Amino acid sequence: MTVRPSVRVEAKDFDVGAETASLRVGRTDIGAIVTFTGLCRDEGGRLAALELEHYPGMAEAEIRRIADAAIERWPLTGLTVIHRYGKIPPGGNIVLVIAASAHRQAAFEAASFLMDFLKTKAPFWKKEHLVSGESSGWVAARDEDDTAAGRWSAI
Amino acid sequence: MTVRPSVRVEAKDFDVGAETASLRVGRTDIGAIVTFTGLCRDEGGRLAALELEHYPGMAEAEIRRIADAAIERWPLTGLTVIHRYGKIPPGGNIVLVIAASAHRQAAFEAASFLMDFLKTKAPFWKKEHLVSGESSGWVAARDEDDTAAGRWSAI
Amino acid sequence: MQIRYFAWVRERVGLEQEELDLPAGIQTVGDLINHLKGLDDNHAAAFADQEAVRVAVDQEHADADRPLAGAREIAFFPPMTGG
Amino acid sequence: MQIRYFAWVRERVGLEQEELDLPAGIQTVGDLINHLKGLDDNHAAAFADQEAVRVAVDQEHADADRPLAGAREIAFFPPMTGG
Repeated sequence: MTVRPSVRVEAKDFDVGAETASLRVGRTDIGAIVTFTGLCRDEGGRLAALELEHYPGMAEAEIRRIADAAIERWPLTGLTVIHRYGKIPPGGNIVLVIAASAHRQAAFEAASFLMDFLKTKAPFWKKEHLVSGESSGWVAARDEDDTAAGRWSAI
Repeated sequence: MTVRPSVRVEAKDFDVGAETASLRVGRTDIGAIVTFTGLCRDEGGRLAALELEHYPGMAEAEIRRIADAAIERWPLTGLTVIHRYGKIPPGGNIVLVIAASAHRQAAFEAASFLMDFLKTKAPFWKKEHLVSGESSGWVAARDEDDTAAGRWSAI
Repeated sequence: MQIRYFAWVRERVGLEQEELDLPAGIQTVGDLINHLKGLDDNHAAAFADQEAVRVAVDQEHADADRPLAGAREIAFFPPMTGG
Repeated sequence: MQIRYFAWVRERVGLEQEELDLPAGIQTVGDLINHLKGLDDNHAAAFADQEAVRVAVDQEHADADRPLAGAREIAFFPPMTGG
Protein backbone atom coordinates (compact mmCIF):
# COMPACT_ATOMS: atom_id res chain seq x y z
CA MET A 1 0.00 0.00 0.00
CA THR A 2 1.35 3.41 -0.92
CA VAL A 3 0.79 5.96 1.81
CA ARG A 4 -0.42 9.39 0.72
CA PRO A 5 0.92 12.09 2.99
CA SER A 6 -1.53 14.67 4.27
CA VAL A 7 0.09 18.09 3.79
CA ARG A 8 -1.45 21.41 4.83
CA VAL A 9 -0.12 24.97 4.92
CA GLU A 10 -2.56 27.23 6.71
CA ALA A 11 -2.96 30.13 9.12
CA LYS A 12 -5.35 28.38 11.48
CA ASP A 13 -4.26 26.39 14.51
CA PHE A 14 -4.10 22.58 14.59
CA ASP A 15 -4.99 20.02 17.23
CA VAL A 16 -2.38 17.29 17.73
CA GLY A 17 -4.88 14.90 19.33
CA ALA A 18 -7.46 15.27 16.54
CA GLU A 19 -4.83 14.92 13.79
CA THR A 20 -3.39 11.81 15.43
CA ALA A 21 -6.85 10.32 15.89
CA SER A 22 -7.73 10.87 12.24
CA LEU A 23 -4.49 9.20 11.11
CA ARG A 24 -5.02 6.05 13.22
CA VAL A 25 -8.79 5.60 13.10
CA GLY A 26 -9.79 2.05 12.14
CA ARG A 27 -6.13 0.99 11.74
CA THR A 28 -4.67 -2.12 13.39
CA ASP A 29 -1.34 -2.18 11.53
CA ILE A 30 0.25 0.81 13.30
CA GLY A 31 2.74 -0.03 16.03
CA ALA A 32 4.31 3.38 16.55
CA ILE A 33 3.23 7.00 16.15
CA VAL A 34 5.74 9.82 16.57
CA THR A 35 4.49 13.40 16.61
CA PHE A 36 6.62 16.50 16.49
CA THR A 37 5.11 19.84 17.44
CA GLY A 38 7.14 23.01 16.93
CA LEU A 39 6.07 25.89 19.20
CA CYS A 40 6.80 29.61 19.42
CA ARG A 41 9.10 30.40 22.38
CA ASP A 42 9.11 33.81 24.06
CA GLU A 43 12.95 33.83 24.21
CA GLY A 44 13.09 34.66 27.88
CA GLY A 45 10.15 37.05 27.74
CA ARG A 46 11.66 39.13 24.93
CA LEU A 47 9.33 37.98 22.15
CA ALA A 48 5.72 39.10 21.64
CA ALA A 49 5.14 37.01 18.51
CA LEU A 50 6.71 35.33 15.52
CA GLU A 51 5.37 36.26 12.11
CA LEU A 52 5.75 33.53 9.52
CA GLU A 53 5.89 34.53 5.88
CA HIS A 54 5.65 31.78 3.28
CA TYR A 55 5.72 31.24 -0.48
CA PRO A 56 2.19 30.01 -1.28
CA GLY A 57 2.20 27.09 -3.67
CA MET A 58 5.90 26.34 -3.30
CA ALA A 59 5.49 25.77 0.45
CA GLU A 60 2.96 22.97 -0.11
CA ALA A 61 4.92 21.57 -3.07
CA GLU A 62 8.22 21.52 -1.19
CA ILE A 63 6.71 19.90 1.93
CA ARG A 64 5.10 17.30 -0.32
CA ARG A 65 8.46 16.57 -1.94
CA ILE A 66 10.05 16.05 1.49
CA ALA A 67 7.12 13.89 2.64
CA ASP A 68 7.32 11.76 -0.51
CA ALA A 69 11.05 11.27 0.07
CA ALA A 70 10.32 10.06 3.63
CA ILE A 71 7.66 7.63 2.40
CA GLU A 72 10.10 6.23 -0.12
CA ARG A 73 12.79 5.80 2.53
CA TRP A 74 10.82 4.34 5.47
CA PRO A 75 7.92 1.84 5.62
CA LEU A 76 5.37 4.36 6.90
CA THR A 77 1.69 3.62 7.47
CA GLY A 78 0.74 7.29 7.74
CA LEU A 79 2.24 10.78 7.49
CA THR A 80 0.75 14.18 8.28
CA VAL A 81 2.53 17.53 7.98
CA ILE A 82 0.92 20.87 8.89
CA HIS A 83 2.82 24.16 8.75
CA ARG A 84 1.19 27.40 9.87
CA TYR A 85 1.87 30.92 8.64
CA GLY A 86 0.93 34.35 10.00
CA LYS A 87 1.44 35.80 13.48
CA ILE A 88 1.93 33.23 16.24
CA PRO A 89 2.23 34.14 19.94
CA PRO A 90 4.59 32.46 22.43
CA GLY A 91 3.22 29.04 23.35
CA GLY A 92 1.42 28.76 20.01
CA ASN A 93 1.82 25.98 17.45
CA ILE A 94 3.99 26.47 14.35
CA VAL A 95 4.44 23.05 12.79
CA LEU A 96 3.20 19.48 13.24
CA VAL A 97 4.65 16.25 11.85
CA ILE A 98 3.01 12.88 12.55
CA ALA A 99 4.73 9.71 11.33
CA ALA A 100 3.17 6.27 11.81
CA SER A 101 4.79 2.91 11.15
CA ALA A 102 4.69 -0.71 12.26
CA HIS A 103 7.95 -0.12 14.15
CA ARG A 104 9.28 2.73 16.24
CA GLN A 105 12.63 3.34 14.52
CA ALA A 106 11.00 4.18 11.18
CA ALA A 107 8.52 6.54 12.85
CA PHE A 108 11.22 8.36 14.83
CA GLU A 109 13.60 8.67 11.88
CA ALA A 110 10.93 9.81 9.41
CA ALA A 111 9.66 12.52 11.78
CA SER A 112 13.20 13.74 12.47
CA PHE A 113 14.03 13.71 8.74
CA LEU A 114 10.88 15.70 7.94
CA MET A 115 11.79 18.37 10.50
CA ASP A 116 15.41 18.67 9.33
CA PHE A 117 14.30 19.30 5.74
CA LEU A 118 11.32 21.49 6.65
CA LYS A 119 13.79 23.74 8.47
CA THR A 120 16.19 24.00 5.55
CA LYS A 121 14.06 23.53 2.41
CA ALA A 122 10.48 24.65 3.02
CA PRO A 123 10.00 28.32 2.00
CA PHE A 124 9.02 29.91 5.33
CA TRP A 125 10.66 32.87 7.03
CA LYS A 126 10.26 34.00 10.63
CA LYS A 127 10.20 37.64 11.70
CA GLU A 128 10.43 38.49 15.40
CA HIS A 129 8.09 41.00 17.03
CA LEU A 130 9.38 42.12 20.42
CA VAL A 131 7.36 42.95 23.53
CA SER A 132 8.96 46.41 23.32
CA GLY A 133 6.82 46.96 20.21
CA GLU A 134 9.78 46.90 17.83
CA SER A 135 10.62 44.25 15.31
CA SER A 136 14.06 42.77 15.77
CA GLY A 137 13.97 41.63 12.18
CA TRP A 138 14.24 38.30 10.45
CA VAL A 139 15.45 35.18 12.23
CA ALA A 140 18.79 34.08 10.75
CA ALA A 141 19.15 30.55 9.42
CA ARG A 142 21.16 28.32 11.76
CA ASP A 143 24.20 26.37 10.62
CA GLU A 144 23.12 23.55 12.94
CA ASP A 145 20.01 23.09 10.81
CA ASP A 146 22.10 22.60 7.67
CA THR A 147 24.29 20.18 9.60
CA ALA A 148 21.23 18.26 10.80
CA ALA A 149 19.85 18.01 7.27
CA GLY A 150 23.28 16.88 6.11
CA ARG A 151 22.98 13.76 8.30
CA TRP A 152 20.63 12.30 5.70
CA SER A 153 21.76 11.65 2.13
CA ALA A 154 20.45 14.25 -0.31
CA ILE A 155 16.80 14.20 -1.31
CA MET B 1 14.89 24.48 36.84
CA THR B 2 14.89 20.76 37.47
CA VAL B 3 12.15 18.99 35.57
CA ARG B 4 10.20 16.35 37.42
CA PRO B 5 9.09 13.57 35.10
CA SER B 6 5.48 12.46 35.29
CA VAL B 7 5.48 8.64 35.38
CA ARG B 8 2.39 6.45 35.46
CA VAL B 9 1.85 2.68 35.18
CA GLU B 10 -1.83 1.92 34.89
CA ALA B 11 -4.45 -0.26 33.20
CA LYS B 12 -6.60 2.58 31.96
CA ASP B 13 -6.20 4.22 28.57
CA PHE B 14 -4.46 7.56 28.03
CA ASP B 15 -5.21 10.52 25.79
CA VAL B 16 -2.20 11.89 23.90
CA GLY B 17 -3.84 15.26 23.30
CA ALA B 18 -4.81 15.75 26.95
CA GLU B 19 -1.38 14.64 28.24
CA THR B 20 0.39 16.98 25.82
CA ALA B 21 -1.91 19.86 26.75
CA SER B 22 -1.25 19.37 30.46
CA LEU B 23 2.53 19.35 29.89
CA ARG B 24 2.55 22.61 27.89
CA VAL B 25 -0.19 24.63 29.58
CA GLY B 26 0.97 28.15 30.48
CA ARG B 27 4.49 27.51 29.17
CA THR B 28 6.29 29.81 26.73
CA ASP B 29 9.75 28.23 26.94
CA ILE B 30 8.96 25.04 24.98
CA GLY B 31 10.08 25.00 21.36
CA ALA B 32 9.63 21.31 20.58
CA ILE B 33 7.39 18.50 21.79
CA VAL B 34 7.96 14.94 20.62
CA THR B 35 5.41 12.27 21.49
CA PHE B 36 5.81 8.55 20.99
CA THR B 37 2.75 6.33 21.16
CA GLY B 38 3.19 2.55 21.05
CA LEU B 39 0.12 0.69 19.80
CA CYS B 40 -1.01 -2.93 19.68
CA ARG B 41 -0.80 -4.32 16.11
CA ASP B 42 -3.00 -7.20 14.97
CA GLU B 43 -0.06 -8.87 13.16
CA GLY B 44 -1.91 -9.26 9.89
CA GLY B 45 -5.21 -10.16 11.55
CA ARG B 46 -3.69 -12.97 13.62
CA LEU B 47 -3.83 -11.24 17.01
CA ALA B 48 -6.94 -10.73 19.17
CA ALA B 49 -5.12 -8.95 21.99
CA LEU B 50 -1.86 -8.43 23.80
CA GLU B 51 -1.83 -9.04 27.54
CA LEU B 52 0.78 -7.02 29.38
CA GLU B 53 2.04 -8.35 32.69
CA HIS B 54 4.17 -6.06 34.83
CA TYR B 55 6.10 -6.02 38.09
CA PRO B 56 4.21 -3.48 40.24
CA GLY B 57 6.53 -1.12 42.06
CA MET B 58 9.61 -2.01 40.03
CA ALA B 59 7.89 -0.93 36.79
CA GLU B 60 7.34 2.62 38.12
CA ALA B 61 10.79 2.71 39.75
CA GLU B 62 12.59 1.54 36.64
CA ILE B 63 10.75 3.96 34.34
CA ARG B 64 11.56 6.75 36.77
CA ARG B 65 15.25 5.77 36.67
CA ILE B 66 15.23 5.92 32.85
CA ALA B 67 13.35 9.24 32.90
CA ASP B 68 15.81 10.73 35.39
CA ALA B 69 18.72 9.61 33.20
CA ALA B 70 17.11 11.38 30.21
CA ILE B 71 16.59 14.57 32.22
CA GLU B 72 20.22 14.51 33.26
CA ARG B 73 21.37 14.02 29.67
CA TRP B 74 19.17 16.48 27.75
CA PRO B 75 17.90 19.98 28.61
CA LEU B 76 14.24 18.99 28.83
CA THR B 77 11.41 21.30 29.85
CA GLY B 78 8.96 18.44 30.42
CA LEU B 79 8.74 14.64 30.35
CA THR B 80 5.75 12.33 30.66
CA VAL B 81 5.82 8.52 30.51
CA ILE B 82 2.73 6.32 30.75
CA HIS B 83 2.86 2.54 30.38
CA ARG B 84 -0.32 0.48 30.43
CA TYR B 85 -0.78 -3.11 31.60
CA GLY B 86 -3.58 -5.64 31.16
CA LYS B 87 -5.31 -6.78 27.98
CA ILE B 88 -5.04 -4.40 25.04
CA PRO B 89 -6.81 -4.96 21.69
CA PRO B 90 -5.29 -4.20 18.26
CA GLY B 91 -5.29 -0.45 17.66
CA GLY B 92 -5.14 0.21 21.41
CA ASN B 93 -2.53 2.27 23.24
CA ILE B 94 0.34 0.57 25.11
CA VAL B 95 2.86 3.25 25.94
CA LEU B 96 3.24 7.03 25.72
CA VAL B 97 6.37 9.15 25.99
CA ILE B 98 6.24 12.95 25.72
CA ALA B 99 9.50 14.91 25.72
CA ALA B 100 9.54 18.71 25.61
CA SER B 101 12.56 20.96 25.15
CA ALA B 102 13.58 24.37 23.82
CA HIS B 103 15.07 22.63 20.75
CA ARG B 104 13.97 19.72 18.61
CA GLN B 105 17.08 17.55 18.76
CA ALA B 106 16.89 17.14 22.54
CA ALA B 107 13.19 16.27 22.39
CA PHE B 108 13.68 13.69 19.62
CA GLU B 109 16.69 12.08 21.26
CA ALA B 110 15.18 11.94 24.75
CA ALA B 111 11.97 10.31 23.47
CA SER B 112 13.94 7.77 21.44
CA PHE B 113 16.24 7.05 24.41
CA LEU B 114 13.24 6.53 26.71
CA MET B 115 11.69 4.03 24.31
CA ASP B 116 14.92 2.07 23.79
CA PHE B 117 15.34 1.62 27.54
CA LEU B 118 11.65 1.03 28.27
CA LYS B 119 11.84 -1.86 25.79
CA THR B 120 14.88 -3.44 27.38
CA LYS B 121 14.77 -2.41 31.07
CA ALA B 122 11.19 -1.82 32.20
CA PRO B 123 9.66 -5.00 33.71
CA PHE B 124 6.75 -5.63 31.33
CA TRP B 125 6.04 -8.81 29.39
CA LYS B 126 3.67 -9.29 26.48
CA LYS B 127 1.57 -12.40 25.92
CA GLU B 128 -0.24 -12.86 22.62
CA HIS B 129 -3.87 -13.92 22.44
CA LEU B 130 -4.83 -15.13 18.97
CA VAL B 131 -8.13 -14.68 17.15
CA SER B 132 -8.25 -18.50 17.01
CA GLY B 133 -8.82 -18.39 20.78
CA GLU B 134 -5.43 -19.87 21.60
CA SER B 135 -2.54 -18.13 23.20
CA SER B 136 0.63 -18.23 21.13
CA GLY B 137 2.60 -17.53 24.28
CA TRP B 138 5.01 -14.85 25.34
CA VAL B 139 6.54 -12.41 22.91
CA ALA B 140 10.29 -13.03 22.65
CA ALA B 141 12.68 -10.17 23.32
CA ARG B 142 14.23 -8.79 20.12
CA ASP B 143 17.97 -8.50 19.62
CA GLU B 144 17.32 -5.26 17.72
CA ASP B 145 15.99 -3.72 20.92
CA ASP B 146 19.22 -4.52 22.76
CA THR B 147 21.17 -3.10 19.84
CA ALA B 148 19.04 0.06 19.90
CA ALA B 149 19.60 0.52 23.64
CA GLY B 150 23.31 -0.08 23.06
CA ARG B 151 23.47 3.08 20.90
CA TRP B 152 23.38 5.13 24.09
CA SER B 153 26.12 4.86 26.71
CA ALA B 154 25.03 2.84 29.74
CA ILE B 155 22.57 4.37 32.19
CA MET C 1 13.06 -14.11 51.78
CA GLN C 2 10.30 -13.17 49.34
CA ILE C 3 10.72 -14.70 45.86
CA ARG C 4 8.57 -13.43 42.97
CA TYR C 5 8.12 -14.82 39.45
CA PHE C 6 6.79 -13.17 36.30
CA ALA C 7 5.64 -14.17 32.81
CA TRP C 8 6.78 -17.65 31.68
CA VAL C 9 9.04 -18.08 34.71
CA ARG C 10 5.89 -17.66 36.85
CA GLU C 11 3.97 -20.12 34.66
CA ARG C 12 6.70 -22.77 34.89
CA VAL C 13 7.19 -22.43 38.64
CA GLY C 14 3.40 -22.40 39.07
CA LEU C 15 3.57 -19.63 41.68
CA GLU C 16 3.44 -15.83 41.65
CA GLN C 17 5.51 -15.65 44.79
CA GLU C 18 6.75 -17.68 47.71
CA GLU C 19 8.39 -16.99 51.07
CA LEU C 20 11.51 -19.09 51.54
CA ASP C 21 13.85 -19.59 54.48
CA LEU C 22 17.21 -20.04 52.85
CA PRO C 23 19.75 -22.51 54.17
CA ALA C 24 23.12 -21.18 55.25
CA GLY C 25 25.73 -20.84 52.51
CA ILE C 26 23.48 -19.09 50.03
CA GLN C 27 25.33 -15.85 49.51
CA THR C 28 24.53 -14.68 45.98
CA VAL C 29 21.76 -14.65 43.41
CA GLY C 30 23.61 -17.50 41.65
CA ASP C 31 23.55 -19.59 44.84
CA LEU C 32 19.83 -18.92 45.17
CA ILE C 33 19.13 -20.07 41.61
CA ASN C 34 21.01 -23.33 42.25
CA HIS C 35 18.98 -23.83 45.42
CA LEU C 36 15.65 -23.14 43.65
CA LYS C 37 16.51 -25.57 40.83
CA GLY C 38 16.77 -28.34 43.40
CA LEU C 39 13.35 -27.70 44.99
CA ASP C 40 11.18 -29.58 42.47
CA ASP C 41 10.60 -30.22 38.76
CA ASN C 42 8.68 -26.96 38.26
CA HIS C 43 11.51 -24.83 39.61
CA ALA C 44 14.01 -26.90 37.65
CA ALA C 45 12.02 -26.27 34.44
CA ALA C 46 11.81 -22.54 35.12
CA PHE C 47 15.58 -22.26 35.43
CA ALA C 48 16.52 -24.90 32.83
CA ASP C 49 17.57 -22.16 30.37
CA GLN C 50 19.25 -20.08 33.02
CA GLU C 51 20.69 -17.59 30.52
CA ALA C 52 17.13 -16.59 29.61
CA VAL C 53 16.16 -15.66 33.17
CA ARG C 54 16.65 -12.10 34.45
CA VAL C 55 16.88 -11.12 38.12
CA ALA C 56 15.91 -8.13 40.22
CA VAL C 57 17.00 -7.65 43.83
CA ASP C 58 14.70 -5.29 45.76
CA GLN C 59 13.23 -4.12 42.45
CA GLU C 60 16.54 -3.30 40.78
CA HIS C 61 18.15 -5.28 37.97
CA ALA C 62 20.96 -7.51 39.26
CA ASP C 63 23.47 -10.13 38.09
CA ALA C 64 24.07 -13.69 39.34
CA ASP C 65 27.02 -12.61 41.48
CA ARG C 66 24.96 -10.03 43.37
CA PRO C 67 25.15 -10.73 47.16
CA LEU C 68 21.82 -11.39 48.87
CA ALA C 69 22.81 -9.86 52.22
CA GLY C 70 20.11 -7.43 53.33
CA ALA C 71 17.82 -8.17 50.38
CA ARG C 72 14.07 -8.56 51.04
CA GLU C 73 12.64 -9.40 47.61
CA ILE C 74 14.16 -11.32 44.71
CA ALA C 75 12.32 -11.54 41.38
CA PHE C 76 12.93 -13.79 38.38
CA PHE C 77 11.53 -13.11 34.92
CA PRO C 78 12.25 -13.41 31.18
CA PRO C 79 13.85 -10.61 29.16
CA MET C 80 11.49 -7.64 29.15
CA THR C 81 9.17 -7.03 26.20
CA GLY C 82 7.33 -3.86 27.18
CA GLY C 83 7.24 -0.53 25.42
CA MET D 1 8.73 36.93 -16.60
CA GLN D 2 7.21 37.02 -13.13
CA ILE D 3 9.70 37.83 -10.36
CA ARG D 4 8.75 37.32 -6.70
CA TYR D 5 10.51 38.40 -3.52
CA PHE D 6 10.14 37.17 0.07
CA ALA D 7 11.20 38.20 3.60
CA TRP D 8 14.07 40.70 3.73
CA VAL D 9 14.71 40.42 0.00
CA ARG D 10 11.12 41.62 -0.50
CA GLU D 11 11.61 44.43 2.03
CA ARG D 12 14.81 45.66 0.34
CA VAL D 13 13.40 45.53 -3.19
CA GLY D 14 10.21 47.17 -1.91
CA LEU D 15 8.03 44.91 -4.04
CA GLU D 16 6.29 41.55 -3.54
CA GLN D 17 6.49 40.84 -7.23
CA GLU D 18 7.05 42.42 -10.59
CA GLU D 19 6.59 41.45 -14.24
CA LEU D 20 9.75 42.06 -16.24
CA ASP D 21 10.52 41.82 -19.93
CA LEU D 22 14.07 40.56 -19.99
CA PRO D 23 16.56 41.85 -22.56
CA ALA D 24 18.18 39.30 -24.86
CA GLY D 25 21.26 37.56 -23.53
CA ILE D 26 19.82 36.70 -20.12
CA GLN D 27 20.12 32.93 -20.13
CA THR D 28 20.52 31.88 -16.51
CA VAL D 29 19.46 32.77 -12.97
CA GLY D 30 22.91 34.34 -12.53
CA ASP D 31 22.39 36.57 -15.58
CA LEU D 32 19.00 37.62 -14.17
CA ILE D 33 20.51 38.57 -10.81
CA ASN D 34 23.11 40.77 -12.56
CA HIS D 35 20.34 42.42 -14.55
CA LEU D 36 18.20 43.04 -11.44
CA LYS D 37 21.15 44.57 -9.53
CA GLY D 38 21.42 47.21 -12.25
CA LEU D 39 17.75 48.27 -12.13
CA ASP D 40 17.94 50.63 -9.13
CA ASP D 41 19.37 51.07 -5.61
CA ASN D 42 16.67 48.90 -3.98
CA HIS D 43 17.42 45.93 -6.20
CA ALA D 44 21.14 46.50 -5.74
CA ALA D 45 20.70 46.46 -1.95
CA ALA D 46 18.62 43.26 -2.06
CA PHE D 47 21.36 41.42 -3.96
CA ALA D 48 24.37 43.11 -2.32
CA ASP D 49 25.08 39.97 -0.31
CA GLN D 50 24.36 37.64 -3.18
CA GLU D 51 25.53 34.52 -1.31
CA ALA D 52 22.69 35.05 1.18
CA VAL D 53 19.96 35.01 -1.50
CA ARG D 54 18.26 31.75 -2.48
CA VAL D 55 16.42 31.17 -5.74
CA ALA D 56 13.45 29.12 -6.89
CA VAL D 57 12.53 28.61 -10.53
CA ASP D 58 8.87 27.70 -11.02
CA GLN D 59 8.63 26.92 -7.28
CA GLU D 60 11.62 24.57 -7.14
CA HIS D 61 14.97 25.37 -5.55
CA ALA D 62 17.59 26.28 -8.17
CA ASP D 63 21.20 27.43 -8.52
CA ALA D 64 22.66 30.48 -10.26
CA ASP D 65 23.57 28.45 -13.33
CA ARG D 66 20.01 27.25 -13.87
CA PRO D 67 18.81 28.18 -17.40
CA LEU D 68 15.72 30.40 -17.54
CA ALA D 69 14.37 28.98 -20.81
CA GLY D 70 10.70 28.06 -20.36
CA ALA D 71 10.51 29.39 -16.78
CA ARG D 72 7.44 31.44 -15.80
CA GLU D 73 8.16 32.47 -12.20
CA ILE D 74 11.48 33.22 -10.49
CA ALA D 75 11.57 33.84 -6.72
CA PHE D 76 14.34 35.29 -4.56
CA PHE D 77 14.45 34.91 -0.77
CA PRO D 78 16.79 34.48 2.23
CA PRO D 79 17.73 31.05 3.64
CA MET D 80 14.58 29.41 5.00
CA THR D 81 13.77 29.57 8.71
CA GLY D 82 10.51 27.61 8.96
CA GLY D 83 9.81 24.50 10.97
